[in-house]
Amino acid sequence: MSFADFMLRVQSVDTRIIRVLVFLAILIPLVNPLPVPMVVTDAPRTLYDFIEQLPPGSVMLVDTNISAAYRPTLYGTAEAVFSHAMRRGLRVVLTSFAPEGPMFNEQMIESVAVPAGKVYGVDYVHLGYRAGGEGAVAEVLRDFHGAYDTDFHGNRVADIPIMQDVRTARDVSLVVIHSAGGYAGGGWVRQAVDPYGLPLAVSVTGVMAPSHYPYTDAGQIIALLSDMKSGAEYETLIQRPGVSLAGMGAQTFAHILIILLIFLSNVSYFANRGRRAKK
Amino acid sequence: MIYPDKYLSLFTLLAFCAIIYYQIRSQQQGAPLPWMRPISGLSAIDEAVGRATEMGRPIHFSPGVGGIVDEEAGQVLAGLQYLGYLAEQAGKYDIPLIATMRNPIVYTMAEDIAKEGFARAGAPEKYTPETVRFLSDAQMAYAAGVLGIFKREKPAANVMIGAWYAETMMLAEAATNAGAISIGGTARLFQIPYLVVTCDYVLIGEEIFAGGAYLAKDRVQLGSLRGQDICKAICAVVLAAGIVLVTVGATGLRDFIAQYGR
Amino acid sequence: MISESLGIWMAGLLSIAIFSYLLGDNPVFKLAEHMFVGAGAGHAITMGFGNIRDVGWIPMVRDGRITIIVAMVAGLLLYSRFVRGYSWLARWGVAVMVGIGTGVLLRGLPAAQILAQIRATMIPLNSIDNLIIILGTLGGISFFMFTFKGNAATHNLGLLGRLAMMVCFGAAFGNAVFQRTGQAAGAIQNMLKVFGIE
Amino acid sequence: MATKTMPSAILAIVATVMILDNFLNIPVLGSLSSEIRIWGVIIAAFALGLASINLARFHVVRVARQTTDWPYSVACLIAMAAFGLGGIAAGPGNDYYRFYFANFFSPMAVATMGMTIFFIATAAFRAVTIRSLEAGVLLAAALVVMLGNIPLGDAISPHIPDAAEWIRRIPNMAGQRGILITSAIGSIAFGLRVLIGLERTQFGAGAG
Repeated sequence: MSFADFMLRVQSVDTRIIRVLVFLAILIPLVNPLPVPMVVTDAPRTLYDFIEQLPPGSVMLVDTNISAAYRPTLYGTAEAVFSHAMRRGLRVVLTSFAPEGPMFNEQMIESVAVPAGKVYGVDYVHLGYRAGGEGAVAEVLRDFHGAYDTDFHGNRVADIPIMQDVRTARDVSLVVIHSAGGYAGGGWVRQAVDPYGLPLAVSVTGVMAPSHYPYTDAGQIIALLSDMKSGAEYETLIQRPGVSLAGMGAQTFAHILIILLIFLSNVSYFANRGRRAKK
Repeated sequence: MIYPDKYLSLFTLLAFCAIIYYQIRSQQQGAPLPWMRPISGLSAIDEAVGRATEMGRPIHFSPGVGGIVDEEAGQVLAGLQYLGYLAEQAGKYDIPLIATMRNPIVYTMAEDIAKEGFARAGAPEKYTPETVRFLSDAQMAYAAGVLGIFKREKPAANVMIGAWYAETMMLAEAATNAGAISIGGTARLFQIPYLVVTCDYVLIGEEIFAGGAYLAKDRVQLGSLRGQDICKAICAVVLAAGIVLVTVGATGLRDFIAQYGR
Repeated sequence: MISESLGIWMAGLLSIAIFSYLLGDNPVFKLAEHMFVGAGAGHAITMGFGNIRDVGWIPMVRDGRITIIVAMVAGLLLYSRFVRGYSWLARWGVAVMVGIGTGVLLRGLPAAQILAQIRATMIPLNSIDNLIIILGTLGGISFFMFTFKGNAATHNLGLLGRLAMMVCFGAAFGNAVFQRTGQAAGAIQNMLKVFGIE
Repeated sequence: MATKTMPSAILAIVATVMILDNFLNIPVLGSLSSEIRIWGVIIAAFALGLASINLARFHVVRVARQTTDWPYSVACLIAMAAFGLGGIAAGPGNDYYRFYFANFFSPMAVATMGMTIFFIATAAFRAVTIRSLEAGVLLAAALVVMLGNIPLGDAISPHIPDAAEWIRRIPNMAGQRGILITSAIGSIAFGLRVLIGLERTQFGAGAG
């Protein structure tokens, strides 16, 4: 059997075998996370340094606008940044302007704040979901106590210790948003940066990132994180491997496999080119 | 009364419409037919019909998952004109046609268009309630439904021209895996690459709108196409002028567009 | 009855059922697919009903917004297709919808897709990067000329435009691999939860 | 007469109001166009019902005729009834409804979406070859961007992520703009033909 014939055989392999290979390439790194060496780029570094220089007790406001389909893309970043803020002794106010968001806030509390022994209402609070998109953002920033009667668990906001110091946007030192769609960074620039001059960091999907370039170029967003890659870099910075690094392992394997498939397909194509021309 | 920052947009709209309308009129009044660059994706539609006839297997058609009340409406409507053509061919050559729909309003339109197409071929009885199928309003449920149809009804050809979203790659490749030839087309930028990689033939961007002129060869469409080309030439000339001006440091034209073209 | 573990099991098993398509059509996928399509349609009915009630019926009856009657009638007329001889009435509602779409595209595209893109390309010819953007854009326009024969220069320009498009498609394909792997990882994580792996 | 003229007239009036509202600062146009959008929401909701009838009829017929795979049609109808009737009775905010939406419906959507990468892989194996200069350019751009997205690219050469970023910002832009400008013109021409009644696909050519 000639090489060309062999390649033809390879290329006519059952597509199911390729699918199984892809499945394994993604599955194995998720089950057995491997250390993926990440090179930390500017955006995660900037946010990291910003949080590092904030005095303990400063208030960080978080908007978690993640939906189930974008969990692998954005959740890792959210958890890493929250974990860093907790470690630095910042006080964190969790909000959401998307109905599915609170679920992820609760998950962050469960896996970061609770094990770290942080106290609910003192070190952090979860205010829950407000409908109304960008308009609701504006309202909350103007008057937290007016926009939220109770927190996510039904406690009166007026009775929560941390909220005694958080009344308007002026009491916030940093805003971090995680957005899988909707008004995203633009909305927060209009509502938090333009009127109040708050520092804003944005984490979005890879598809949404380019539409935020104008804001980063203009300095309105201090750090633009995109996709699980930024999350993996942040996890590297805080030395706390999480879902993003596991995801990047899957990414690496899947990419190598697909590049290999493209390579094989081209070898086969060129090995058989003469033959095809004869036909 | 006119928003000042929209002067230029309104002018552009009116000027382009006037040019296109004028060209349509002059074609209707018998102006010489313009030369036309061939579009390979379009001749492929007849190839698809031929293949389905030979194999006695169905053709699958979809105008994509986009809606009818936003800027993509044009792409969906343009896609539906291929459904009309396919229904006519299906009636003529007795091929089963399966058209799947995601948007309910598009579905009601597609039913009319398909019925009409079969009627034009003189075979209205070949249209059945199973020809145009509404699958689901939910994008991924729609996609899963189409995957099932590919496996079970094994179409000989898959024509997917319209407003496509994230399911593009999956459907085009699944059709190929199921043994169909695929003809794709969309003007949704981020979906074109998937079609280019997987489909046998592709209509890129404006080609989906031009297709009607090629298929029907009617003078309205030809005139329109001529008018569109003139509009494109104007854009190119204005763009070139702007580049020259900006290069020599005169930003007036660019600022003018920025100020009045919102 | 609503328990977290029930949710995890349901989500995981259904994800596996959908993925089973990758090994070929099979009864498990068929069942999941049919339930998925049915659930999607059912959810749409729920949402549609809510819209008719909240956007139509309540404002009309409670707030006395009589103009809404127009839409309610046009919506009901869609069902005239089931009445022999009156099916043409269904087109009135469709006409409103197509009218909205046509209006939106005609009013939006000149500014958003033509003027904005032209303005963004009006950049000085002072770097290789800018030259690439300019030639690629003009080339793209030239490629989409259907009825002008042009000359060698425009032909070559069109070819350049096509090459630029291919780079654009290649980049999008490359990014898609990243994005889609992430989504697959999400689905696989749903499956892993069944086995207690997070 | 009324079968064709009325829809065309309605279409033209609605479209004209939408267009004028965008350009003219006349309050009555603004309220009219937002009213029309509300009509759109309501009509679309009625259309959903119509489309669901089509789906239900399709599967009821299969069950009645006991065609191959008819039991699956039963499953489809049950799911449809559960989500449709349950949702209407309890409302989409109901805890049970949300539970089943989040754990029954959403995971299948995530899984279906998640299958795409497998089709990308088979397409890569089957069709991404250097058949021509154009295909080669596409492949090269794809490879650089793919490598730039993973740490491996950086390990091979720190220039690869930079090159990927350059491709995204420069030639990618160049390729997009031509498509955006020309397809907008094609779309406008199509819209114009629909508006003035020269394009009849929307109601079925020559129907009525």
